[in-house]
Formats: sequence, structure tokens, C-alpha cells
Amino acid sequence: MIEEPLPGTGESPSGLSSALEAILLVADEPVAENMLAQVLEVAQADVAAALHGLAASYTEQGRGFELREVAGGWRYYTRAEFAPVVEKFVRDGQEVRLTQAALETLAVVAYRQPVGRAQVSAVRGVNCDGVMRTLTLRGLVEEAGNDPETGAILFRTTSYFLERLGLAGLEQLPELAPFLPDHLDDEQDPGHVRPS
Amino acid sequence: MIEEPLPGTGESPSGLSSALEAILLVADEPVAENMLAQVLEVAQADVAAALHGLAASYTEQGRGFELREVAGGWRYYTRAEFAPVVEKFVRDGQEVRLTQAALETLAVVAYRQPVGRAQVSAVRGVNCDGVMRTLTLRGLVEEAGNDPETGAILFRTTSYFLERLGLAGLEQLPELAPFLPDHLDDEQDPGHVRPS
Amino acid sequence: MTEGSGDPARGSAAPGFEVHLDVFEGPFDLLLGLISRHKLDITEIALSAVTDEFISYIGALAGRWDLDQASYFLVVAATLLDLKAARLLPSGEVDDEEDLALLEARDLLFARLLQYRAYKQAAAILAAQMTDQGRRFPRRVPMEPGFADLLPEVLLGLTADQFAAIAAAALAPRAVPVVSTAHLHVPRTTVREQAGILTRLLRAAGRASFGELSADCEDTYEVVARFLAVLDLYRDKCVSFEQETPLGELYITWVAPEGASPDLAAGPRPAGIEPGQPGGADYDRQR
Repeated sequence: MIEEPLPGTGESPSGLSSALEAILLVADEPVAENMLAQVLEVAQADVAAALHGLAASYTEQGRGFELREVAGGWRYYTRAEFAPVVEKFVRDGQEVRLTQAALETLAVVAYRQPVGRAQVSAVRGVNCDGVMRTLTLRGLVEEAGNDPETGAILFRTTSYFLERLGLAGLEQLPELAPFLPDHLDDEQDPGHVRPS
Repeated sequence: MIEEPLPGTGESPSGLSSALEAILLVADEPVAENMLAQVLEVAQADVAAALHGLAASYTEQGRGFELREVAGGWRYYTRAEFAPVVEKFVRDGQEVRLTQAALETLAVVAYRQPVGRAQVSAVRGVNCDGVMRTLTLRGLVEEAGNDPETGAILFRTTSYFLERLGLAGLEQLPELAPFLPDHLDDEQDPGHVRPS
Repeated sequence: MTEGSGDPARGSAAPGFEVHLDVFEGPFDLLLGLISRHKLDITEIALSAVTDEFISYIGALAGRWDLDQASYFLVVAATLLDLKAARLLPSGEVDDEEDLALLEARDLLFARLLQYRAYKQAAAILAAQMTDQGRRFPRRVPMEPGFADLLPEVLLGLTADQFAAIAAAALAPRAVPVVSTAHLHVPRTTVREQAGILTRLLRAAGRASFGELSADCEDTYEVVARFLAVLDLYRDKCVSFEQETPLGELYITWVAPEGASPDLAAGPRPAGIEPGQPGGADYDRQR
């Protein structure tokens, strides 16, 4: 799909440069050149040249963002001169209210941690990838290693979560039993979830 | 701090446009024009003009990302033509496709909101409780209080619904009228959409 | 007459299902369109034929058909059935209020069908738009390290107990969705069985009222079965009955010649569905 192996140098980015822009826009951590080369199926040298070309053009055009190579990978950053408005924007944001879906997912993680995405999805009956991402972005949930059997990423709640709920530790989470329907016996313990 | 109130039209964005680029780069949800105007201390009309100018220039230059007005705000998206490479890169699963029953129920809620389960069931001729629950779990539909007369729970679509459809607001829903026979009177007219 | 070529532009719910009737041949959706535009009289459509075709269509797909298509068919078939029932009612001169109400009901059914079609088409547009939007990925990345500390607080707005209640609700096992069979009756008895009981009672008593004969019935179902058994015995000339006044007490007299054994009352127990199906327990044991 990427026809031009060489990055354009003009105002319009080449196919390769545009593809790099698309990928880096959604990357949530710096992406290494060889990773990009692999996804795009082009030579790493071409990727490097295109990235440097893009970074230079953003700077030259005085855009609000820049492309920087950090920690072995490339990532979009806001340009330093706009830090004051970005700070103002971030600070001014209203307190974030979680959606019902996010609250339910958070509740499942809190009581079943460490827990993988698949198990959370199985409990809630719908895919929860997006919501888990939101909770991670908001600092309420964090990764907690991998499942020794499946290798799936496990998640747990953060200390920020405890702080927001006004608890000193996880052991202060209220017991679930009083909130569960009476007729549930141990055998039916909903905690026993078959991973999907 | 933003000296130029008007967006540049050339290759290089103006100060306002660049500031908007910087802010939108760190936003993780659509940002409303009035919010941007407030942070940047410029008139909302100027913000709107600058955003439309930026969006048009990205498209014209064939960049890998685009700026779209969705769910009442502006947000960066990857350009659709790069979906194949982005999909290769993004590790999260694709959004799950909705069943026909869920889509139809969603359509009724979208056009009749706020609406109770009974009204939705009446249109489709089948019970919709399970489907409504699925739509709620997926975050596409949410509760919107109770019917003042019957006390039944009412439902409406969420802003995530707008995001999934790429609509700026409910008023952008396609008109239902062309599909409807003439002789349905106003009371029954499902095309009457009340914006939330 | 439409050639039986599937038109892919038509509703995606039933892309492959076509009907072949005397008056119409073509995609199911088109059939609906014609009916709704009054181009085809609903009374001309044999719904049972459409249903038979749909069933054989599903059968031919051998498990590859999807639930969406089947449920779409059911929704529409139910509406068609309503429509047809209304259509078959006399629709001549409107001379009393009841007729007027019938006509109005028919119009409402048309409106309902068309309204459903409207939403179905809207749903197709929403689906297409979602697919299109699904090709664009929003920027959704963690805050730049330099600004992370400035992020506004997340408002949970819940006490720990409220949070636990949400967890309990989310973690509670959901009832496995099942198709309700509450409206289906497993016959707990059979007319033959009731005829046997009646024969025994009447041979002993000679004559009795139906009230006496059905005094031991456990429920309405059994009373009905016993009454049907009376009719069967009457047909077999085993009993006669008399009823002085309409809705009055019904008396039944045993009239069969001595020694005669009515067909129904004799012989082995019927092979109807009986309580405690054999086989179920075996199956469980095998597991």
C-alpha cells in the first residue's frame, strides 16, 4: 500500500511519511524505527529518513507539535513554546466523571485483581479494551505483570484509586457478600470466571 | 500569549492554529470549541475558523492524520485510508460488530430519544430488554431518567455513540423521513428527534 | 415478475432469502416493499408458503445461516401475519363503529410495518457509518510526561459501599438467557387416559353428572381432557348424555353392552408425552 519508498521533502508528506504520521498519532509510547519498518514493510533506513524529514518540516512550519526521538523511539510531543497554553488546558479540565461502564469495569478490577482484560470482558459480557484504556489513562488502573499461564497482561488498581475512594488500602474495600443476592451459595461464587 | 487572532492560510499555521494543534495533541477526548476559546482567550468564531482551516489543510496535504468534529468537539484521528497499517500496529481488538437486532434497537433509540423499553419493543415487535442491556454495557446507550407519566426508565444515546458514528451531534443523524410513509401523523412520527 | 437475482443493495438482514410464489418471485425485502406500496395484495400471499420456503432455505444453508436473518424474518413474518389477519376481515361498507375500528387497526398495522422498515433502513445507515468511522483511530494516548501531574482529578463520586454495590452487581452471575417455554404445555395426561378413568367410574355408577365425574380432576387441563373423553366415548356409543337446560348439569349414562370394551379405554397406555420422560436420566448418567 505504501508505494513511495522515499519520503517527500515538500509540503505534502509522501505515502510513507503519511503512514508514519498515522501510526505515531495513535502510538501510546515511543515507537522504534525497526518496529515501524516492520509494520510498513519498508527498509529501516527509509523510515529513519522519512521521520527526520517529517520532524524537520514540523519545526520549519512552526506546528504546535513536534516529532522527537526519545528512548529509542519516536513520539509526538507538544512544541515547548506552547507549554503555557497546554498547561492551562490540562489544568482547566473539569474533574473527570467516569461513565457507568467505566465504573463497573473498575469495580471488577478492584475486586478481582490482578486480572486480565479477557476475564474482565467475560464478567461484563462485553469487550472492555477501550474502557480499560481509559482507566489506565486516568491513572486508576495499572499493568501488573503477565499471567504466568497465558502471558496475558494483568491489571490492578493504583494507589490513586484508593485515594479517590478514600481508602487506606485494598483491605478496606467493603466485603461484597452483603451486596450480593441472598440465594448465592459458595458454589456459585461469581468470582469464578471462566476466561473467554 | 497568542498574538495572531486569525489563522494563517499558508503552509505554516498561525500562532492560533499551532496552539490548537498543541492542545488537541494532548486531549484524549473531543474538545469543544468554547473550551478551546476559553483556554486561548480568543473568540470562539476565530477558534472555529482556525480549526476548519487546519482540518482542510491536513486533508489537502494528504497527512496521515485528520482533525474531525465529533460528539461536540474536535479530535485528531488517523486518516481512513491508512486504516490497514494502523490496524496492524494497534494492539487493541477492533470494535465488536453489533448484531442486526442491536443496530435496529440503537436506531430506534437514536431517533426517538428519550425513549422507554416498551416503545422500542413496540416498534420492533419483539422484546428488547436483552438488547438494551447490551447497548448499555457497550456504552452506546444510557439511562436518561424516568418517564414522568409511567415512571418507566428512559434511554438515550451517549456521546460515545456519536464518536462511533463520527457525528458532531444528533442533528447530523440522517433524516428518517424519506423512509417513512406520508400518512403517519406527527404523534407517531419517529423522525422527530429531540437533541439531547 | 422479478427475476430471482439477489439485489445486494437491499437490506443486509436477509440478503439471500428469496421467495417463489405464484404471484411473486424475488427477494423477501422486495416482497415487503410491494405490499407496503399497495402493489401486491397481502391476501394473495400464502404466508405458510413463505414460511416453508424460509425453513427450507435455512435447512439448505446447513448451519451457516445467521441469527440476524432468522430474527429479521420472524419480526417481519409476525407483522405480515397481523396484516393479513386484518386484511381478511370484511372491509366493505363501513356501517358500524366496530368495522371502523377494524379498518383503523389495519392502517395501524401498515404503519407499523412501514415504520419498522424505516428503522431497519436507518440501522443499515448507522452500521455503514460505524464501519466507516471504524477506519479512523482517535488519538488517545497517555498525557505527555511533562503535563501528567497537572491532570484534573477523577471524580468517582461514590462511597466505598456504593462502589462495592456496583461491583456486586457487575460480578453477580447473569441468568443464562433461555428461550422461555412457559407457554408450552407438556400434556400431563391424555384423553385416552381420561377415557379409561371415565369407563371405570361409569361402569361402577351407571349414571353420574359430569360434575361428579370430574370432581377428582386436579386442574382445568384435566377437566378439559376428561370432557373430550366423554365426547370420544359418546362417538364410540359407550355413553349417552342429557342436559335439561343450556349450561345446566350434564348427566352421562353408561350404555355400552355388558362386556364391551371401548377402543379408547382399552389397550396399552398411549405413546403420548408423559411425565418423567424416560431417557433424560440415562443421558445424565452417561455424562
